[in-house]
Amino acid sequence: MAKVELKNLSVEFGAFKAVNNVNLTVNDGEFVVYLGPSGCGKTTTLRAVAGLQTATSGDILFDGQRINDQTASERNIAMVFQFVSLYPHLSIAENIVFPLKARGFKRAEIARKLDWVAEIFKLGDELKRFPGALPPGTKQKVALARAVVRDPAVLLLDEPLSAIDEQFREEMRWELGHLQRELGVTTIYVTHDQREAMSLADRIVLMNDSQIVQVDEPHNLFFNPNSIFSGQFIGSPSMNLMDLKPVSGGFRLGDSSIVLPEKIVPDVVRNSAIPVRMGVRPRDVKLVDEPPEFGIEVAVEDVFSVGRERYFSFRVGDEIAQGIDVRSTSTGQGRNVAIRPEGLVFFDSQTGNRIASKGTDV
Amino acid sequence: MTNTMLRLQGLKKAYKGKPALRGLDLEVRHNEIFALLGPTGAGKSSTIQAIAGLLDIDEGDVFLNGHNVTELDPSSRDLSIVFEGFNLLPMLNVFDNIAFALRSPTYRETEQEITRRVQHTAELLRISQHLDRDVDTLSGGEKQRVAIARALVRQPSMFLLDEPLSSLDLKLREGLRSELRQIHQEQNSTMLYATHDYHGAISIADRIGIINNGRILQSGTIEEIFARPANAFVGRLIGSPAMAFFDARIDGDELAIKGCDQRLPIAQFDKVAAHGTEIELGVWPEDIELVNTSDAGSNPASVYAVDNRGYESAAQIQFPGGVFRKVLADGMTLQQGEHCGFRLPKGAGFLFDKASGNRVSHAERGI
Amino acid sequence: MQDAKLGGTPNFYRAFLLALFGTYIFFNLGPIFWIIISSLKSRADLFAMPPKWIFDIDSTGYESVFGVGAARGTASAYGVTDSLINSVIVSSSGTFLAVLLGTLGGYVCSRFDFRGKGDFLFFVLSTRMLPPVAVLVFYHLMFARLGLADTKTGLVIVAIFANVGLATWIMKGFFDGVPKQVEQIAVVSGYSRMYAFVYLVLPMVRGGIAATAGFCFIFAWNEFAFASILTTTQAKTLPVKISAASGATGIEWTQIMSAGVVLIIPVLIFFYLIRKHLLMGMTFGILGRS
Amino acid sequence: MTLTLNQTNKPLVPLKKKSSGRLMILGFLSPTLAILLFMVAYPIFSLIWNSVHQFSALNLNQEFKYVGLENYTYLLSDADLWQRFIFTGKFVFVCVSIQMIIGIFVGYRLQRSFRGRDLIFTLLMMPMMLSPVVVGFLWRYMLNSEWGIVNYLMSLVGLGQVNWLSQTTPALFAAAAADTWMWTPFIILLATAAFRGIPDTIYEAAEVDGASPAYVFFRVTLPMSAPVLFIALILRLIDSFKQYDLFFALTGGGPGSSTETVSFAVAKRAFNYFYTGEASALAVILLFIIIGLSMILVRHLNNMGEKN
Repeated sequence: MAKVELKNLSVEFGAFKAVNNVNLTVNDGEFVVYLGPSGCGKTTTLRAVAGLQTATSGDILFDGQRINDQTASERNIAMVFQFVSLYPHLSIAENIVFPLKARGFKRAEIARKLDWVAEIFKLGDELKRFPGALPPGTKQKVALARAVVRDPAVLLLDEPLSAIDEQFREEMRWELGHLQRELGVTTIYVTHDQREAMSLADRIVLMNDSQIVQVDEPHNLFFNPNSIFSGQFIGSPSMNLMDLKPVSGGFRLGDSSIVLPEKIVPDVVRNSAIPVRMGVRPRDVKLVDEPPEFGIEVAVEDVFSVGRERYFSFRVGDEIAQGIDVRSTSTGQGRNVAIRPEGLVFFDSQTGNRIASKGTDV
Repeated sequence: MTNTMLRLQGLKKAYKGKPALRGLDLEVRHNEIFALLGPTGAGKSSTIQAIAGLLDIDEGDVFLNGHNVTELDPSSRDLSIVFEGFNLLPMLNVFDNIAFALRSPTYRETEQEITRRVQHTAELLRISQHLDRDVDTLSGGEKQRVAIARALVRQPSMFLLDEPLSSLDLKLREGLRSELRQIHQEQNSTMLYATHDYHGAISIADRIGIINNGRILQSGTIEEIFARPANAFVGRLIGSPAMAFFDARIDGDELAIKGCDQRLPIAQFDKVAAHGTEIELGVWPEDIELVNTSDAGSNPASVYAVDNRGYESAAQIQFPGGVFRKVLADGMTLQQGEHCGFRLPKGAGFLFDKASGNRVSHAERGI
Repeated sequence: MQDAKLGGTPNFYRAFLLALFGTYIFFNLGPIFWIIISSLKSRADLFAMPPKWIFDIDSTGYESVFGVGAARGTASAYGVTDSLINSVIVSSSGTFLAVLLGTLGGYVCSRFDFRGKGDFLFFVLSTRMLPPVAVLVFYHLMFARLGLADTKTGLVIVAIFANVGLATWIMKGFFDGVPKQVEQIAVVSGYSRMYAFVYLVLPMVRGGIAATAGFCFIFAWNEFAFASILTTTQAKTLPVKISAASGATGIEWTQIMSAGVVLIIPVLIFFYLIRKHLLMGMTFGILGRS
Repeated sequence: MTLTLNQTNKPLVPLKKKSSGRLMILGFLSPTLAILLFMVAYPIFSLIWNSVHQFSALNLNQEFKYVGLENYTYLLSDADLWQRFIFTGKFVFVCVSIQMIIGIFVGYRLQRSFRGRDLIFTLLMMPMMLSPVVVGFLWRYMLNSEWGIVNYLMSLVGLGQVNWLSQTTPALFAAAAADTWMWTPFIILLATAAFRGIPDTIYEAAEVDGASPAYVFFRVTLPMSAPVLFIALILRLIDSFKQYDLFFALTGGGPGSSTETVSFAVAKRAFNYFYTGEASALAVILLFIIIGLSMILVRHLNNMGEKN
């Protein structure tokens, strides 16, 4: 197992900076997820750590030792690719032991490791079959087995679940989470799916435009986003965002006629001159019967259900906001909507960065 | 004018001996968004192609607004279609792609009318600034918006969407889905939305049809499906996490469950049609109660894996009879490997025949 | 493509492999260079031993080939122009018709699944495999009886038959590259299937049609067996004219070299134009486009 | 029947009966079918019919005697004909094996990118584009034992002088050299396609697995390209078996008749001696060998089609 450190890592393709001065430490045995939209540099960073992509500048250290000049095969890393990379002409068992044979392990050692991995992954008679006949989910499980069989220092996964059906994806997510905790191998996982990141990661590295936006545990990333991008990218459905314009006795929401009382906003925001944008998650927006202490009166435009949860949406100026409440059964004018003050976060609308939130200070 | 816009009756189709549709029946009502939910290869695309007339079906009939259109050429079925990958004709720019159908012999309009409607639809989908761009310079999200605009501009009697969003990033998908819902309200059109993504289906559809190897297992609102899952497969597909299953057998007037000490009275399941055949008990995870090992009537189990999703966390519970997953109540935290207990509710639960998967108990269950 | 750095292989082993690779390149490119050089040599230089690298250009070969200059009207005027014209006419009209038929056949085989499609494709492919000499035994009789012997029309029909199989398979390969949704979108939007074929699909395979035409022209242009047996004087094509140069009186090497170069120049030009679709052309479009 | 589908009763939609495309299929295929029937089916049946008769193209209207399988029995008992089959077999074996080995080696070398690779690749493909007649004469000129450049180069590197075109075995290797020069590029092309067909992630996975280049070549690259290389082998077998043009220009079948291939034997009987019945029989035999090989090819193509 190894501790992975990236120091001012940059990867450039001609003028385009795919990875721009990234600094990160992945501790031994930790499960870190690189999360971000397509083209944010997360896969390139992973390939640089794997040795499949040479870093333009900066250092990659395994347990303190610089490995930039080692080839991928010398780095004792294992990788699972997005589109299944099993050898179609070899059986499942031969696929799994391929890395051991390639490195000249002895026959007995290979047999022992194969049984160990087959037991962990509950691979029974599939071992004799060929990849072509197996569903995508099982194929990725085999790719994972091939990666784990030589207990690498670092396990790298490049969006391994994105090409699999939704149903198997959840199955594999559970399997992966359980396996990683049991083996304790240092793992770096790349995905654009924030649900996967939230459910698998010890720590999430949120990336955008080739740079790191925020690094934190899933819980903190959800409740304490450090920017508008982070707030909107994490959480489904995404966070409602409204401009706050200071008016006499409070703050006006966007260009609507709704005014929030002054005390809902923390002092550091109130007396700062910068324009403020307020974020509140739909889970913190509820329907109430009589006007609440912190709440607004709006016209509910649409009501629909997502699984067991009931959503309602209303308009604030020209932006549409959403709330989640079991009672959202019908649309209509003059409905009272309560906002949970602890759930509010405030951003500087120019830089997009976070200002102190009501509960904790940044 | 019946209130059903589309009715499929006994559709059968086999490709070189491999059956894709095995007697599929389906009904979609006017002004409804109907989601066709099923795994890859269940027959979603074949169904959509059969409705559009792009597929010569072996047996069965297609009714559009009460008229039998089975023998009708696709060009006169007044439908529009959005595919998963390829949608836009590379030799036309964005404007001409959207206006494509309005220049066809069947749906021809005057050029002024075409310009007016294309600009209006482009505004609706916020792509007005791309109208004269070449198609291959657009991003994935923009391409799908243009494809949807092309489908909308003609105001067809029905939209067919074959996994239109599954190649896009998660964020883009959610954005476009809510926009599709809004457009549907404003246009009072009928939409058939095929997908393998459970979250996608429930967040857009009024009613859902579960399809598996060429047959519709069940169709209804999400509440109806939760209340009366017609088949074990439906339970495995619906819900996040999906339904928990326990092997069981009828023992006198009680139900013995493998790996659990707890036994449930048969009476709670109303009439039970199956006797002697292998059955399994299906329970929605929300109805299973996690308790301490010491509590009365609790079945011993341990935590196989934990999944915290920020706003809530879920655990995979392992017990002698198998495994199930459950969202943890607020504030409750569990560690991997920790011991715990669970209780099966008296009221909820359904019995399914293990072989066919069909439900054999008739107890209703409101949410 | 393995671009990443590979584990090192021992140096002398790598040098030996490089030497083998170099030798093959010399073996492959040398002869073409040699025929072009030889076509510019005088008769004496042609037979010099050791072979001459530097020599003064001598155009007697090309003059006699085209019957101009010093060789005008004399016995050695070998006059290749009329067979050159025959070759151009036969190859281009044969190619045009073969590509036309191949495009229609290729489209239908790419888009539809009909009974007997497999047999049709095998039948069409087998035309490419037939040994010319075997079928010529009957063509010889058939062409004589139908009055096609020694006629350009006869050779054009042979060119179509010899190349329609290749054209059909290559065009099927190109049409398979066009997504089926193109026609589906057109038909659902109210257009007819023929409209979709002519106005949408065909423009998307323009490159494919050009490449197919290139290949068919090269094979028709190089064709020798059929032409040599089915023609006597009127419709003789260039390859047959060149082969006649090795008659009883020995071989007129200067004429053969020059005529040979005249024959390969158009082929090299066409080949350069279609080099991107080389794989499609040589493998009937089975192995896709690369 | 008119149809208003949408409640907003839009203008009526004109109804067209679904055409199942049968019209298009027949219309597009009939010209090709016509050509093939006239130039393939009809000739083959006529050949078979002629092969059971004794006659000569010189005086058609005279005897056209039915002789049953006499032509075939006569041919099969002709010792010289067996020599022709053996020679053709030897030629095919020598050519195809050399070409496969060189082709795969050069194809693999060309897989690694270096400056000018694409230009070299294109130039290497030229030989197979040339007319066999020109190639035949060119190699005849180069292999001439007095002033040929090949003997000159061999003397430079110390190898002896070989009398290429006037002895049987050297003539076989002379023809094989010319055929190899012309058709090795075809194997290089298919090998490159096969290697390029393997996705990069497979190579990256093998590298991450710590496999050396040689291990990857023999355990991954070769096995995965086997289907395409098999197609290349079959295509070369068919083409070299029916070789005629090259031999006509290079050796003219000489010295004596030692380098006459089966095609030569057919041509000689049909167009020199005009034993047309007998020639038809030999043509039929040759046709069935080639069609047999083609069937193996097509069956293999179909199951390769299923795989990807």
